[in-house]
Amino acid sequence: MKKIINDPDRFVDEFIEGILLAHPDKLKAPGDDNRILVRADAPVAGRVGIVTGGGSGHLPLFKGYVGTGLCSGVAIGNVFSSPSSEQVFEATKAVNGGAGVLYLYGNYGGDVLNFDLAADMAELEDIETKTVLGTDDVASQPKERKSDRRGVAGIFFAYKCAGAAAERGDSLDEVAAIAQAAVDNTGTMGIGLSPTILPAAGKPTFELPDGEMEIGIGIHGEPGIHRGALESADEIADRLTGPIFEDLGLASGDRVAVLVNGLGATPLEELYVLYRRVAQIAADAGVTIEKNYVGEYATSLEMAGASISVLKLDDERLALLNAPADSPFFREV
Amino acid sequence: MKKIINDPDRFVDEFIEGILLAHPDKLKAPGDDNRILVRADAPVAGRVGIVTGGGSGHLPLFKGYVGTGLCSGVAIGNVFSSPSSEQVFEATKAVNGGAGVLYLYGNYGGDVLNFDLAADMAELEDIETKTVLGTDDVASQPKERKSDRRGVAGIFFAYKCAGAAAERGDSLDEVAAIAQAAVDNTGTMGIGLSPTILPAAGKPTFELPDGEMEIGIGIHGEPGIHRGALESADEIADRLTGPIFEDLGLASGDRVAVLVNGLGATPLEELYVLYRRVAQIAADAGVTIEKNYVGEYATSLEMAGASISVLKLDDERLALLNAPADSPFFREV
Amino acid sequence: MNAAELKAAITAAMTAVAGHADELRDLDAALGDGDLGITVSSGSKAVVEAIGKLGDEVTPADIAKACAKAFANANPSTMAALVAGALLAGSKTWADSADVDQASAADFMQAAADSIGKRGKSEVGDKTILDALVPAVSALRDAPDAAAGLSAAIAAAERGVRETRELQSKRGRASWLQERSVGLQDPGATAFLRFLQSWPAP
Amino acid sequence: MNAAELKAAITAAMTAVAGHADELRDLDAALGDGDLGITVSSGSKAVVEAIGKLGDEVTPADIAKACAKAFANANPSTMAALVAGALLAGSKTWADSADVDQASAADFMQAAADSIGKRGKSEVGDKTILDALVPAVSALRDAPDAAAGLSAAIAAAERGVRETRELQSKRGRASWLQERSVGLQDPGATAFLRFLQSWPAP
Ligand SMILES: Nc1ncnc2c1ncn2[C@@H]1O[C@H](COP(=O)(O)OP(=O)(O)O)[C@@H](O)[C@H]1O
Ligand SMILES: Nc1ncnc2c1ncn2[C@@H]1O[C@H](COP(=O)(O)OP(=O)(O)O)[C@@H](O)[C@H]1O
Ligand SMILES: [Mg+2]
Ligand SMILES: [Mg+2]
Ligand SMILES: [Mg+2]
Ligand SMILES: [Mg+2]
Repeated sequence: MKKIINDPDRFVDEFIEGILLAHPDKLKAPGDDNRILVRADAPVAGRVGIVTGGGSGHLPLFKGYVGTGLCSGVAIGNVFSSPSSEQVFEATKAVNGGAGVLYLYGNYGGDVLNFDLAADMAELEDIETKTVLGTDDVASQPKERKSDRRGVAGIFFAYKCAGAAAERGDSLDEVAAIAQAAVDNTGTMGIGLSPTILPAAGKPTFELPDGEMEIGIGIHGEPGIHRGALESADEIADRLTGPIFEDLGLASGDRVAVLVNGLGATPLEELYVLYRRVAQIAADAGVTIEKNYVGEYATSLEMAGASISVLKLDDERLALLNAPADSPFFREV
Repeated sequence: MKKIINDPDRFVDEFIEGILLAHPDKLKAPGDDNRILVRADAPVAGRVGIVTGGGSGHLPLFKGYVGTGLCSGVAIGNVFSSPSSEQVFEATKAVNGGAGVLYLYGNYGGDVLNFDLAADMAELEDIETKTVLGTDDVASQPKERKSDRRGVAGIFFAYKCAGAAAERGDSLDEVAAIAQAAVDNTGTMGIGLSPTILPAAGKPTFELPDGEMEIGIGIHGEPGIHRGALESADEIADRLTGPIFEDLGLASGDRVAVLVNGLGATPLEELYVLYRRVAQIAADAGVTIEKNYVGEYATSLEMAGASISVLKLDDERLALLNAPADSPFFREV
Repeated sequence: MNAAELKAAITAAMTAVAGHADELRDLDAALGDGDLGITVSSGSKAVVEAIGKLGDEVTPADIAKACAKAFANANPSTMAALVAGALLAGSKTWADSADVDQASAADFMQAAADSIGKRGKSEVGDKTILDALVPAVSALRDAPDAAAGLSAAIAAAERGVRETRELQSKRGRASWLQERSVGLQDPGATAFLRFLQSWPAP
Repeated sequence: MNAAELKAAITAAMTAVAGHADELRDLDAALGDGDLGITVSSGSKAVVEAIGKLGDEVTPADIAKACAKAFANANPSTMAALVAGALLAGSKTWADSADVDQASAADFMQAAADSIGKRGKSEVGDKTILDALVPAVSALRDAPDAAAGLSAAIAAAERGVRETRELQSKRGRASWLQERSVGLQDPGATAFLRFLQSWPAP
C-alpha cells in the first residue's frame, strides 16, 4: 500500500481536520461532529440551502463544492460509504436560512435512504426539503432508465448551476428545477486503468490487470460496459464521448460545457491529451464547447483513469456556470 | 503501463495542443513552435517579462504558471528534459516588452546551459536578461551549497512573488531581487512512494519496492537522503518539515506560507492529512502559517508522493502572494 | 422468549454472522462495491455493544429499536439503512408485549419486509434481500412450532438465495451491471440467510 | 583526413556509439536521471542525418558546426549542451583549413575541453566528462602518429573513466547524491570513451 496516512480508521477525521485547519475562513463545522461542514457564513437568511454528501475518497467531491455560489453544506461518510441520516439532518439544520433546503447528491442506495430519512426528520422540524439526484453515468443504465443511473463527476455541473441560482435568491422549487435540468442534460462516461485501495481494507477494490482498461467504470470501481486491452487516448475519447453525445441527442449547432476529469493517479498532461480529442469530436459534430474544465473534480483515491462529462447548454445554464463561485477547491470569478 | 496516450513521441505536442484548445483566451503560441507558450497579451509594453521552462511531465509546472501576475512565457522540453536554447530565445523575444526579461527556472544542468545560451542570443539583440534559479530542495545539498541545490515545487513562491512584482511595474533588477529573495527564503523536501514511467521509455525511472519510501526525493525521482519502510503520515511530515524549518532558521514569531504538494498519484485527502500535521508542528514552534496551498502544484507524472515547501514571509512577500494572478491553472483574486 | 432471552439470542446470532463477513464482501464485490462485509462486521459489533448497554427493564420492542439505531450508524450503507428501517417497522408490531413467540416473530418479519419493499421501492424478484426474506416469513408462520419454523424459514431463504442467481438485479448498485448481474448470487439475500442460520435453535 | 573522410568517420563513430545507449542510460540512472541513453541515441541519429544533408563543398569546421547544432537540439540535456558548445569551440580552431591531422585534432579537443570547463564551471576531478577528455588530449598530442594517438587517447580515457569511480560528483545532477556518488562511474566520461573507441582507426 502506497499511502501517506496514520491510523486508517482515523483517515477521514484527520483529513477533515486538515481541511478545517487550512480553510477556516471558508468552511466551518457547525457542531461537535466534524463530519458535517458548512460554508463559513451559513445559514444565509432567505436563501435556499443546498446540502450534499456521500462517501469520502472523492476530493474535491463532495466537500470541495461547499462555498458561495455552490453547495451550502455537506455530510461526510467514511471512505466510499454514506453519511448517516442524523449527519445529513444536522447539515440541513445548519444551512437552513428559512427558504428550504435542496438535497443534491449522487444516486447511491445508501445515500438515498439516509437523505430520505433526514428529509423526514427535517419535515418534523418544518424545514422544507427537495431532492435532486445526480444520475449522469451513461454507462450504468440505458436512457429509458436515466433516473436509475449512478451519479459521477457530472454532478459538478448541477452544483454550479443550482448554487448560482440559490445565491441569486431563487426559490426552492426554482433551484430544484435548475438542478434537475442540469442533471437531465448531463452525461458522463469514465475509464479506469487501475483499482483503488481503501485505507481501512488495505486491498484493491477490484482486479484490473496492468495493460487493461474498463470503459464505463464508476467512481467506486463499479464495472462498466467494456473491458479490454488498453487503447490509445483518441480511441478512448471516442468510446467515452460517442455514447454521451448520443444520449444527450447533440446535433450541429448545440452548445456544451465539457469536463475532463482525472480519477486520481492520471497526470494532468493525459487529461489534456483527452481534451484535445474531445475538442476535435465536438468540432466535427458542429457542437460548440462554450466552457471547459480539465483537472481533478471527482476522484476515486488513487485510481488511474479519467471521465468525460458533457452538459448541454442554454443561455441560462451558461450564465449560471459563469456566475461567481468560491470554495477552497473551486473558484469562478 | 497505465497511460492514456497516443504515440509516446507525440505526447508532449498533443497535450500542448489540448492546452491551447482549452485556454485560447489565456495562452498563445507566438510562433510556429507550440513548445513556446506565452500569456495571451504578451508582450506587455514596459513590463519585465518572466520566462520559465524545463522538461514536461510536471503540470501545472511550468506552463501552468504563465498568466497575469505570474510568468510571461515558457519554453517546454520533452518529458523530463530541457527545452533548447533556441526555444528559450524565442520565448524571450515574444515576452520582451522593453523592460528586460527575467529567466526563472529550476537549477538543472541542461536547463542552465540552454538558458545561458539563450541569454547570449538575447544580448546580441539588445534584450537585457537576468537569471534566478529555483534551488529550494533542502535534501539535495547542505546549506553552504544552497545555490547548487535543485529546484522543486517551492519555485511556485518565486513565480508568485516575481510575477506580482513584474505586474506592478518593478524594474528587472527589482523583480530579480524579489525572485532571489523568495528562493533564498524557501525550503522544500519531498517523499516518493512509487516511480514514474516515462511515456517514451515505457519503464520506471527508478526502483522503489511497494511499502518503501524515499525521503528527500527529487521531482524526476532523484534519490533523497533516506530510504526505508513506509512510515505514518505524521512521521513523514516530521521528517520533511524538520530540516526545512532548520534550514530557514525559523523561530517563534516567524510567519510563513506553506505548500503541501502532491506528486501525482497521491490523493488530495492524504495531502490534507499531511497539512494537519504541518499545522501542528508550526503551532508548536510558534510559527504562524499566513497562507497555505494544498494540492498539485509540481508533479512527476503519476509518481505517488508529496512535498512540503515553506516560504519565510515578510510583509512584502505576503502582499505579493496575495496580489491577483490568473492562469488556467492558478488563480488568486 | 422474554427480553433477556431475546438479547442473548441476538448477541449470539450477530456474533456468529460476523464470521461470514468475508463471504459477503466477496459477493458484494462481484455485484456491487464490496462493503457489505464491513456493514455486517461493524454493524454486528455495534449491535452487540448496544445490547450490552441496555438495562433489564426493556421490552423486546426496545431491544429491536436499539439494534436499529446501532446498525444504522455503524456503516450507513444501503443494507444498514434498509435493515434499520425494517427493525423499526417490526418493533412497532410488538408494542409493549414482554414476550416474543412464533406468531409475533412472523408479524415482525412481515412488517420488516414491507418496510424494505416500501423504502427500497423493490419487490420479490428484483434480486434483493426480499427474495430470501419474504418466503422465510410464510415458512415461519405456517410451521407447526417455533423450532420447525426456524428450519422451514432457513430452507425457504436458502431456496430464495439460490434463485437470486438466475435473476437480473433491478435495484441498487447491482442493477448497473444490467444483464451481467445474471449468474451472481445476491449478497443482501445471502446476509439474511446467514443471519437466520446463526440464530440459536429454539 | 579531408572533409569527406571526416564525414565518413563521424558517421561511423556516431552509429557505433549509439549501440552503447543502454549502458549509458543505466550509468546515468544510477547517478542522475537516466536520459543520457536518449541524448546519445537521438543525438547520434540527428548528427548522422545532418551530415548526410551537407554538400560537398564544406570544410571540416562546417561539419563540426553542423554536428553541434544537430546534437544540441536532438535532446537538449546537459551533455548535449556541453558537447554542442565544445564542438563549436573546437571548430573555431580549424578555421578554413581543408584537412584535419593529429595536431589539429588535439587542438580541437583542447578547445572543446576548455569550453566544457568554462560553461560547466568544472575541472578535472569533479567527476565529469573532463576526467576522460582532458587526459585524452595530452595522450593524443604526445603520441608519435595518429594511429598511436588514438590508442593512447583511448587508454588515457579508460584510465580517467576508471578513476571517476573513486570521486565524489561535484557537478550536475550527480552532485546531489553527495557522498553516495562515490563508487559509481561517471556516465558522461564513459560516453566520451565509447565515442573514442568507436572512431575508425586511422
Ligand atoms: N432498493 C433495494 N431494495 C431492497 N434491497 C436492496 C435494494 N438495494 C439494495 N438492496 C440489497 O442490498 C444489498 C447490497 O447492500 P449494500 O452493500 O449495503 O449496498 P451499497 O453498498 O450499494 O450501499 C443487495 O445485495 C440487495 O440485497
Ligand atoms: N557542470 C558540468 N561540467 C562538466 N560536465 C558535466 C557537468 N554536469 C554534468 N556533466 C556531465 O554530464 C553527464 C550527465 O549528462 P546528462 O545526463 O545529459 O545530464 P542531465 O540529465 O542532468 O541533464 C555527467 O555524467 C557529467 O559527465
Ligand atoms: Mg491526484
Ligand atoms: Mg494527479
Ligand atoms: Mg455494497
Ligand atoms: Mg541525465
